[in-house]
Amino acid sequence: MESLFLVNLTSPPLLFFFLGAAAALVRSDLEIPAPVAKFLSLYLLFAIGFKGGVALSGDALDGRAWAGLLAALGLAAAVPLYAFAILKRRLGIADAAALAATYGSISAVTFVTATSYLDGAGIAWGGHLVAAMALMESPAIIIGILLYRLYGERGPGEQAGIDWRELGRESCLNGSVFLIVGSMLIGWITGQRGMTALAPFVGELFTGMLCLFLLDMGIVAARRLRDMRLGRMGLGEGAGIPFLFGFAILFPLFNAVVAGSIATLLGLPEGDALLLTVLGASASYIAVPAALRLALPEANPSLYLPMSLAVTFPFNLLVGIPLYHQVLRWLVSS
Amino acid sequence: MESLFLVNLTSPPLLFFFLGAAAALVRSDLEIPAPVAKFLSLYLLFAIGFKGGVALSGDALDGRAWAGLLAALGLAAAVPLYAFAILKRRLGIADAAALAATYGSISAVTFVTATSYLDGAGIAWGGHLVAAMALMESPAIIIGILLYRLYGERGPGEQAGIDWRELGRESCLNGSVFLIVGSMLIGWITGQRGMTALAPFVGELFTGMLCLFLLDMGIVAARRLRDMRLGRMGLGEGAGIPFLFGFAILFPLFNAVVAGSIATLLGLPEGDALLLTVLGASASYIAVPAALRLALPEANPSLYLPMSLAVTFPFNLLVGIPLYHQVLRWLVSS
Amino acid sequence: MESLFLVNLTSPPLLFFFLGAAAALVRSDLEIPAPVAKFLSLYLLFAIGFKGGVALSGDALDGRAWAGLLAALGLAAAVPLYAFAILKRRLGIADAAALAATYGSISAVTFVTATSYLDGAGIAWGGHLVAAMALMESPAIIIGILLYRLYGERGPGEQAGIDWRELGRESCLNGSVFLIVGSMLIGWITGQRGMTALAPFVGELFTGMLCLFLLDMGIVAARRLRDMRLGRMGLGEGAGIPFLFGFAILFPLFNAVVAGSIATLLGLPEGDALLLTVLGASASYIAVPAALRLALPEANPSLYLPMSLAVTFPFNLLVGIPLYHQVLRWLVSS
Amino acid sequence: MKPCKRIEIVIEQPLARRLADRLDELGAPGYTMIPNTSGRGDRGLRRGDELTDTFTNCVFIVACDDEATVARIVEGVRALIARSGGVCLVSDSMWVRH
Amino acid sequence: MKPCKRIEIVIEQPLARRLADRLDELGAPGYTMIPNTSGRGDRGLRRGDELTDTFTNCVFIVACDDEATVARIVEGVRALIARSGGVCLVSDSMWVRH
Amino acid sequence: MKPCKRIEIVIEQPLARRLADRLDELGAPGYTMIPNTSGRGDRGLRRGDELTDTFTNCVFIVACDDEATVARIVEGVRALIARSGGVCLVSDSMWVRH
Ligand SMILES: Nc1ncnc2c1ncn2[C@@H]1O[C@H](COP(=O)(O)O)[C@@H](O)[C@H]1O
Ligand SMILES: Nc1ncnc2c1ncn2[C@@H]1O[C@H](COP(=O)(O)O)[C@@H](O)[C@H]1O
Ligand SMILES: Nc1ncnc2c1ncn2[C@@H]1O[C@H](COP(=O)(O)O)[C@@H](O)[C@H]1O
Ligand code: NA
Ligand code: NA
Ligand code: NA
Repeated sequence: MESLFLVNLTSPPLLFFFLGAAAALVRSDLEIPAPVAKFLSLYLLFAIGFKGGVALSGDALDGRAWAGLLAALGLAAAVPLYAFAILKRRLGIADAAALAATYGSISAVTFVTATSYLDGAGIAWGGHLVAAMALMESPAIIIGILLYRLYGERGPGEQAGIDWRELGRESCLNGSVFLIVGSMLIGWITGQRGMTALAPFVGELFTGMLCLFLLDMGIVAARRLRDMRLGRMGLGEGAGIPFLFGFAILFPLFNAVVAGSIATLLGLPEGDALLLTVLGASASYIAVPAALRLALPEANPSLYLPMSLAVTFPFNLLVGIPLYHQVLRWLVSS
Repeated sequence: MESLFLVNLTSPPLLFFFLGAAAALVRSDLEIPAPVAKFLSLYLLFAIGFKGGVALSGDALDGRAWAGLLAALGLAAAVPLYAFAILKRRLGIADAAALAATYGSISAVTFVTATSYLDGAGIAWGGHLVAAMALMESPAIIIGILLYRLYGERGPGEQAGIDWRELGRESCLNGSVFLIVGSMLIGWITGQRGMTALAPFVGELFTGMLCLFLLDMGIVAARRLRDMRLGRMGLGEGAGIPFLFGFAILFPLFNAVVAGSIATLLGLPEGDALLLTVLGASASYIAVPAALRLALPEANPSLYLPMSLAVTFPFNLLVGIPLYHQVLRWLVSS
Repeated sequence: MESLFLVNLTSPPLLFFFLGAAAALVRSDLEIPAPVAKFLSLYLLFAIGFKGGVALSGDALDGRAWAGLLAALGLAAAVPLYAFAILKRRLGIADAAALAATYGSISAVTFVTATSYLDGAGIAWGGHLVAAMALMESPAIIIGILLYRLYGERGPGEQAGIDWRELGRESCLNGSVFLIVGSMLIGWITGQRGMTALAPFVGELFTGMLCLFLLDMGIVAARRLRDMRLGRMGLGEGAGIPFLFGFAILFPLFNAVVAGSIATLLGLPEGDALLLTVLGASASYIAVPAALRLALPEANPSLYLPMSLAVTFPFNLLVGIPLYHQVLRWLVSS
Repeated sequence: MKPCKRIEIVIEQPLARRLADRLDELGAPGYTMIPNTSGRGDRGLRRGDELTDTFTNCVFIVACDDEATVARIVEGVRALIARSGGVCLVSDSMWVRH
Repeated sequence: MKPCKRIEIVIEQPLARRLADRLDELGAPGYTMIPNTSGRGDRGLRRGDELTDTFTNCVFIVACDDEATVARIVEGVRALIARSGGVCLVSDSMWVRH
Repeated sequence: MKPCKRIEIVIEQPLARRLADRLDELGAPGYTMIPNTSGRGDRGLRRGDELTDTFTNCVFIVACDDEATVARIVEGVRALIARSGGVCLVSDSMWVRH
């Protein structure tokens, strides 16, 4: 078991994440300029979407694959519901709904890192998992906002009723969702012909770009942790930070158990099972926060963003991926 | 005939252009940060210039190649003259001169897309066409401004006389012109030795970078169309938008006929003929607008920039290139 | 001898440096957006650090290599001391200390260009030279600031005493130092396995990225020279610009003689000897200025930054590297 | 030159488009938007280092010479920043007409 | 602290160098330039998303404590923005001398 | 709306973190920071084109409605820019409370 963790922790992308975190912790002025960080994230979404689409174009989906897609959709709808049920006992309705959306959705970069972990270990995975990821981005946003409308009181600045068009746009047409889905479509349309033209770009550069991106994520995540510790996030006293930290670790673990069990029951292949588990366990820090600031400005981003970005994301990257892998192997072999 | 169009429309770069346009039309917040878009455009100019220079260093120019270069220069001088003659009947002198410069000059990205179309179809083209492109960028700017000085009234803020040094700098030393010419020179000097060092950078990445750049162009072009439709470009009522749209499609077609006929008369090889035709049909949205804001601030950029960027450019990309190709084939075979 | 210079001057990276300088001199608006220039520099530090670390992981350091590292450290400590002794006769204490730090430290990009010069010439060099470079970045900063504290008067805004923690952070944890050291560590940890994953990114793209970066450096360096000539740097009249220019050329030459002699005495292999000489001769324009603005805001950056960036850097690039190479060959053969 | 009010609004970047639309509705004669700023306020430190711009601010500047419109803008902006946080300053200025 | 005028100019990015040169000629004691802003005015929406910066603005801030120089700057800027569009605001301020 | 002072500080980018910490210490209720600006002043032209931001400026805006705090900020900033260069302007404004 140790070896899976060690191999994961000593892969270049993870080491660059540590390097970034270390830079922020010792207060080095190392920094990736914001437009470049955005470019790196666009690149990753473009590349993973395109590669997934090309893979999809190659093989017809069998029954198991369809079952996996359905399971992904089911997870994306169920997680925010039970997350909200738990959270509304401790937090305000807006914050509970926002966290439900955050944890119900997924993190594309965690997914990407898991695929690079699998590639490194020589384990195959199916291109339709990229479709699963894309499918899981938006439903939780919609459900979170509906929950808020159902349970919340209406503030002075808010209109009555739900503007479904706005809501649809903010959840499903969010830039990162749009780019993944679009690139996947283009990969699917152009297939092997497209891959020949783009292989050096989306293939050979991938690990290097992922390293630089995780360097940036390490910097930002560690800064947020420091800011939280120093009380700079404007969270006030009684915010229950220990509860939030606990939630940000234990809830993904719980979701991993749920997702992993489903994957095992469905008999998904090893790589696909791990990816579905990682999707279940991951929380969004790009698509969901971007949508929530528009659709739910009452929710405090200083809660949901640091939790998913600075706690759950590193946890999944460093411990989660190899842990889920180990447990899945154990489940299958037993 | 259909197949040429279909192959063109389903190439990854074109599909990413559509994706960008779709993002803007549904008002997704997908966006390429401005410094990154500038970098992508610098990369494309660098790569096409360098590759052209290396190609030039390999083979001595024969008579036909020289004739092609002369024809390119002739086109760049003639087009703004007849454009101005047509336009000054409908528009003010400043706007007519600006549009003459815009349509007399060329679009490097249209050219680049055409080369990638030819590469995809396995049709050879000569490196000296890059020189032709570089030659065609500036003359139209100078002619446009001279036409304005000749026909226009002098405004209150303007000096009498022409500052030739300024004019030369703004037209010929414009950043994008400078980079193409400079990279071409460097490619020519370093030849095959330079290509060995730079091949992965300027060669293998090219299609991927072009995809990302066209994604951005799709976004910007579609936004401009929307802004125009919603009257947000500050154009006022009587701007004659239908006339402008018609001009932005029909005038390139006319120029394509002129350029294509010359290419056929000169007996240029298939690839070179198509590129010369595309140069003739394309309109500038980088070099010329940048120069015009300095040299002719009276002209309204809300006219000339959307016309070349949001109408002529997509038209050439989507329909023009395969259409000109088809017609050239027909001309040659008949 | 001529051939070494010519080969150097006609390498693509150097030609792009010229192109950038030419663009600035003719006042073209060619420009690399600032975030992109920062990205290019991060990339170069990342790539050179990683490659150096991988190389280090391969071979155990022998006695000569250790001697080289010690010599590097000795140089980094000695140069600022004698630089300060010379400079404080002509300049204020703050400026003398700042220049001592600048010239005692090194320029990573000059080093990188020298490695690419060696690669082009097919001459081997050892990965531990990257470690030598990293070791030489910070000591001069600390020494420069201590010299200022020792000799300078305390201004009104300054605290008494030295904040060693701040000083350590600003000199050793400076972003660029941190990235080189960190990438080297990661390269060393992941070794050949890491290189397999990152080779296309840190290897094949390297020359292209270096070309674009030097294009930017050419622009900035030439702008600074112009600004100095036109008296726009706020240097006042009696700044002794001829003295500064002379220092910025002659002092590197002197340091090259010192470093080259040590390298020859230690019997370092050709490539390593040249790199050590280049390190000795180079002056910092990234790590040191960044640290000095925090630690020594009294020193005038309009003195030390243009000197290292716009005089010493181009001198080393264009003339220094092949000159030192020639002299080292001559020393060894005699 | 004629007297006018200079309204300056700091709001988070993701709401920039919404504020711009609001200003259009409220009849602002124009505005200028400075993106990518950072800051600190009641809701803590906003470093402007996030991919989503969730912790990034922007600054709007509006020159307006019509008192009624100024009042309308102030009220409209107040409602928006009550929900999302932000700052609005109003000062006297002179507008140079060209 | 001494009283001064704070002049704020919004102009399109491509003309920034020209305005800076003009300010130098007119004797401005200094200026600060904020690049890459967007906006809306009489000439429509300027999104700041163009490669050429043709639809991008920038903001100049000039502090000036000499009335005559202020008047000169205002006149010089007025001529420039009459040709190209833009906005110029002048307000009272205090300059903290160091 | 209540009256306040609008303090505007131009300082070089590398000192931004130091100024922000100083403002926190001095009790500023908040601030907004505009990065990546260029400019010209007594220390010459600062083009903002350097990798190290050594010749890049930034602009801080501080709204403060407490006179004593304003005085403290002005003194603290004066000391900082005396060492490093920069500009500080103070003007009257109205703060729209949400
Ligand atoms: N007193 C202030 N002066 C200047 N800017 C402020 C002030 N207070 C808040 N801001 C800006 O407004 C943003 C949101 O403020 P808040 O909603 O109070 O957190 C902050 O991030 C700052 O950029
Ligand atoms: N009333 C206004 N308040 C603030 N900025 C304005 C205003 N009017 C115009 N601007 C700015 O000045 C630019 C040019 O304005 P115009 O020439 O009127 O199109 C616009 O894009 C805005 O950035
Ligand atoms: N009169 C002024 N008006 C506006 N900004 C100024 C002025 N003087 C200086 N600055 C800004 O403050 C920076 C530093 O000024 P200085 O310390 O005088 O060189 C300059 O680069 C400008 O950005
Ligand atoms: Na999830
Ligand atoms: Na043309
Ligand atoms: Na040195």
